[in-house]
Amino acid sequence: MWRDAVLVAGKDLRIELRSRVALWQVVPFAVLVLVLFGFALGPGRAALRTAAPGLYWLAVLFSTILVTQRSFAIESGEGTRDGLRLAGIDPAGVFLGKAAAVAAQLVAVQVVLGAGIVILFDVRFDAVWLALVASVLATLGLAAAGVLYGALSSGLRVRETLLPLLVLPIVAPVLIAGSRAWSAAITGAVASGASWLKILGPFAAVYVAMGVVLYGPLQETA
Amino acid sequence: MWRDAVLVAGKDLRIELRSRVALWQVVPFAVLVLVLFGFALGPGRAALRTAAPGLYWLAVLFSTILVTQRSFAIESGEGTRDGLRLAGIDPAGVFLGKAAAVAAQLVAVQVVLGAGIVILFDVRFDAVWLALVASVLATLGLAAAGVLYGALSSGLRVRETLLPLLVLPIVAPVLIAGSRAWSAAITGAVASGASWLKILGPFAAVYVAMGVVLYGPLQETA
Amino acid sequence: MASAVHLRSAVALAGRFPALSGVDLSVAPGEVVAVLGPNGAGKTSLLRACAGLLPVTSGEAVVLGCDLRADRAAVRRRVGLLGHDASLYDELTAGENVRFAVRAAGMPATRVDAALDRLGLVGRLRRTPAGRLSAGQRRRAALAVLVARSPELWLLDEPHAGLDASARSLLDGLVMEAAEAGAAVLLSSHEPNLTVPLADHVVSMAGGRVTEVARGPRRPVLSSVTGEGSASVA
Amino acid sequence: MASAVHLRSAVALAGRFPALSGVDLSVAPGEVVAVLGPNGAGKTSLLRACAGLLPVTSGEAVVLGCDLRADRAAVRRRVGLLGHDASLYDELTAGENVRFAVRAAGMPATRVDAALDRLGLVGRLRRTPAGRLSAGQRRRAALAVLVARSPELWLLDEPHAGLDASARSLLDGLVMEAAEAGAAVLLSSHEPNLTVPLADHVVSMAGGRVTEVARGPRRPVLSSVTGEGSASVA
Amino acid sequence: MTARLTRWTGLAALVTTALTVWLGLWVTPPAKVQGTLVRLLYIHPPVAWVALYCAFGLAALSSVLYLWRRTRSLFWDRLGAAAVEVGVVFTALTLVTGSLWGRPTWGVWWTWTARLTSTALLLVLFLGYMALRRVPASPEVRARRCAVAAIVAFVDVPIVSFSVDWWQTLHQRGTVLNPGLTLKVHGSMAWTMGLGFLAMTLVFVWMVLVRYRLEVLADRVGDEELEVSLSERWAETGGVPSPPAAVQAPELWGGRR
Ligand code: HEM
Ligand SMILES: Nc1ncnc2c1ncn2[C@@H]1O[C@H](COP(=O)(O)OP(=O)(O)OP(=O)(O)O)[C@@H](O)[C@H]1O
Ligand SMILES: Nc1ncnc2c1ncn2[C@@H]1O[C@H](COP(=O)(O)OP(=O)(O)OP(=O)(O)O)[C@@H](O)[C@H]1O
Ligand SMILES: [Mg+2]
Ligand SMILES: [Mg+2]
Repeated sequence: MWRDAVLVAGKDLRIELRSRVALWQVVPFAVLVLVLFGFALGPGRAALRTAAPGLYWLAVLFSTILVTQRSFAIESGEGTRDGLRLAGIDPAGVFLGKAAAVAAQLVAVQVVLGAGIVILFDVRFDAVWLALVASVLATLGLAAAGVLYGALSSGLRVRETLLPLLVLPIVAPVLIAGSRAWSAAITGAVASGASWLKILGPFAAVYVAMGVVLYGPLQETA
Repeated sequence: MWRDAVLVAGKDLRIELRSRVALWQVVPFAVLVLVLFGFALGPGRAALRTAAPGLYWLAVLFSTILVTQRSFAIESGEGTRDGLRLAGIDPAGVFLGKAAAVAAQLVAVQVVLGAGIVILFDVRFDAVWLALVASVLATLGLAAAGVLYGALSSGLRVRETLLPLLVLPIVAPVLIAGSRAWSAAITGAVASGASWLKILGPFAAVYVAMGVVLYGPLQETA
Repeated sequence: MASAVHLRSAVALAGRFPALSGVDLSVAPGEVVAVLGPNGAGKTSLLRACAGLLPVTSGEAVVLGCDLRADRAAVRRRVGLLGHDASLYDELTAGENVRFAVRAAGMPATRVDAALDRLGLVGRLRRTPAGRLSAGQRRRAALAVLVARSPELWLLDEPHAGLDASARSLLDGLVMEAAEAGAAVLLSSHEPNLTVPLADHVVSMAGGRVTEVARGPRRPVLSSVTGEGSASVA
Repeated sequence: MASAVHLRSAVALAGRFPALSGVDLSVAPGEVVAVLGPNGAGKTSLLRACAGLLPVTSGEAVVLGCDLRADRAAVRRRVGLLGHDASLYDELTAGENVRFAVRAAGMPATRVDAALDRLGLVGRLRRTPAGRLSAGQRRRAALAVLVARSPELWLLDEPHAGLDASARSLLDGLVMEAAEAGAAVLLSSHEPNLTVPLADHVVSMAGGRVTEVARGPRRPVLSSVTGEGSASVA
Repeated sequence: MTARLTRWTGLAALVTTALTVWLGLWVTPPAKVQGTLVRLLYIHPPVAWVALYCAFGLAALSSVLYLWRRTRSLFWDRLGAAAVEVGVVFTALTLVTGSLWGRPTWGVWWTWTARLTSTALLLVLFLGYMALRRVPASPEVRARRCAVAAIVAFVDVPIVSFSVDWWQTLHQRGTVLNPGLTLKVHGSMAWTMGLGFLAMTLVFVWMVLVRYRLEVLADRVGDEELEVSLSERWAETGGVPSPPAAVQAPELWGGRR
């Protein structure tokens, strides 16, 4: 399983390195979303600053969708999907590999986005470690949930539209817990912030576990 | 040109009727985005109510991306794209037809979204006609800009990620003018609201005109 | 009469690769030309260039009287291309696909049914979305589009591939008819025994250039040869 | 020895359509079976069902000792399928595609280069992303994947289509070798004159069923026939 | 058999619902604080309860049973689909009754509190399930896809339940299902509420039965179509002797109906 996961993640990341989609398209997109939020909410610095964590995580959510879509666009042809199924790779390995590749790209996105809110919204962290831990847990959860649903809609011609519909509500808890944890990290309310990690942690654990178990039957169908 | 436009719009809408993507996927997605915004911004009724127009238009923007992606997913295969170019259809006709189909779907999305913000954000309009005029103009502009950029990214394997990146910044003026016009429609500040229509109108006109002129060269490249 | 296709030292780029590296070729209206050559020779690129889909960057390239380097769009509506992958909308049925193409070309919709019948797309096959057809059925549908549009230049990329014996002899008939009606036909193939009997000229390509032009069997002699060819396939 | 493929009244659905409507077929290890039949007969569906990609909903279906109706996943890693469209990652080069498949199967990467050389994918072709290869080059790359994995059951869907003469004789050699090494080969085709000489049995399909089984020329006699076949193609 | 069961459940649902309405509207007293509005108490919590636990619980359970190889059968798929559809209706009703209740008590139709939002998300999640179900595919493929979607979506249910505890909010906290399982509502109100739960559960069971039967009928139509297309397919062979007997009664439409 682990060997397969490494193999799949390697392939996905190599394709990413070659096409540079995450770097040149998803990262700018995420920043753009942040800026648009700024526009939509109008001026008012203070309001923006309090909204910043929520907006950050919304931008991360939308980026997750793009990264996941891209991850499955790689196998969009019927041929490639068949190929992956015939390759003799453990489905759990495919899941873990794809999720790892997505997570790696999300980390890159978040580094830029984090810098973005610090610069654009004038945000300053009181407890950086809290924000970091929250991000790591959230990234795992987002990647796992995204890939799980990506597989669900991968074979379909309607995947562009179906995937956001399926993924967004599922990752809403990440949005909430993530933004609250970041708010806490900004204000320094470490105790209350840490309690949100108790949602992010189990969320990630549940979806990774579900992916490992359910990816097999899913690949079957695609 | 018009005959071709009708033909292309008919084809796109027929495929939509057959797959019901807009109805079953984009409309719920739009509502979902609205709910997520509410969630991300936390309680605080008054703040939400003032933010409502901005959130509405953000949701419309994201839906535009989905509808446009879907519109070009129809011609995603290399064969179909060649086919459309070889069909002898006036490029301007292709543009107008695709834009009309996108606009029709956006109208459906907006009807539901409008009901959504009235119920969820407790919004009440003082000058409904203003909101309606703003919507019509904005829809035209969004559809035109979306289709124009959709064509740009249609041939590429990275269209899932490239399209949002290209379209979102371009339609930012719609976001701003639309939200300000709706804010005015809510508070009843008709005069200031009408001035925003002076942005939406030319925006739509410019992009429709650009589409008619530029679609030919664009199709060339794809 | 002017030639339907006239290329002189034509260079065409696929991406940044010179898929055609100086092609000389002339096809007169009413002529059938078979293009042979190993994988990667540039056959597909040649046909796509003639269809105005691949930019010709140097040399002369005139197709149906239009200069490809000046205005590719004008050529496109007048040629018909059967590519490696059929250009069909997967969600629409074969009938709807053909109807769309016919109406796009501004032709009367009456041609649709005849074309579908001709290609044997009847009954269930006419009602099934093209995405669910078998490989050969898809190629038949793509051919039906060509038949219905009856272009002035037919560009057929390995047209026999995927077709069964009956469809092959049907195809041969279509090519002959088109040529007799004055259309030019350019077809690529890896099966000389199927295509050479159809051809007025046989062109060999390699490395993006035409290496050899031979005279094919003349068409009057053909009908018997075609019969024999399709019989050996059945 | 147990048969590699054993189907009894097997019904398989593609979507909701009974693409296979009761197939009886047995292929022993070391045997080459050619499947012929008109467009829509169910050849592709038969191969995909044997690969465990299409659900068999009734009848018996045992492939390589695994019951397809119970566990399709177990079969998949042991068969190799060359489908109508090559299963390649467009962004990766032919070499990287083959390497991925080989490592996924848990085999040593040393097989990669040999397979690519064998299929004539050398020089520039090895460094070009698969999405930019010509149709025939893509099929060669897909074949290289099979060669490198050397599965126990080869499922070749119209393998000759798109290949040039040299690749065709290469393919014939590969099929013979695989059979001699004990693998079973099931190949569909519209070109009896190319495939029948390879086959131990020739199966005709129509309407999703096997309508006729004939004995093909025995392999010992073959080598000369193959030579002749490829000569006539060149 | 199922027809009779359906009829009787329908009847029982009708009677209990009528009884709840009667008790709720005329017999029980208006409450001190909320006045007459309290009568929504007999509808809203039961509806919410049915949506969350009965409907989506059943959907998740049957999805697990479908995916588990030993119990795999299209029965579970149909049951799950029926449960989801009814659950979506009940979730929508929860939102509607909640909003109706919220307008007078909180002064607004909607607040962005955790329970309300997560309930809304739940609705969208299962709308996504229904969108997925509409995507054309063979029954097995669709069943598998939808089963996974239902299980994944079910994760939101505990979030809805615990949302009031995790995010202290406006919404009522465990009135009935509080951790100590002590009733905080008294007398006739408690009885009426209990009856409301029973009534809604019966309505739920009845609707699921009806939906299930519709699914079966649709599948039967599908099977008949399949048999037709199978014989059409045989006809394609043109004059080949009729198919072997074993094929004429394939197990798919014999065994799993
Ligand atoms: C749109 C608005 C509302 C929504 C979406 C909503 C949703 C829900 C849900 C999902 C439950 C079931 C919780 C569970 O069983 O775990 C519930 C229970 C309940 N709701 Fe609401 N509700 C809304 C408005 C209201 C209002 C305005 C009130 C009263 C002021 C109210 C009072 C209750 C009560 C008393 C319960 C039972 C509590 C329990 O058993 O835990 N709800 N609601
Ligand atoms: N998803 C589907 N839905 C409905 N019908 C389908 C589907 N897939 C295949 N079919 C039908 O099944 C039949 C068999 O298809 P198959 O691809 O197996 O044929 P084939 O023998 O490979 O034909 P060809 O020689 O054209 O490749 C065809 O009539 C096709 O229309
Ligand atoms: N986008 C591209 N980028 C780089 N090289 C390309 C591109 N498209 C085609 N080529 C190269 O151009 C050459 C000619 O391709 P073409 O498809 O015309 O060959 P062909 O004669 O049709 O071959 P086949 O018989 O395999 O179909 C091939 O070597 C191919 O690798
Ligand atoms: Mg080619
Ligand atoms: Mg086939």
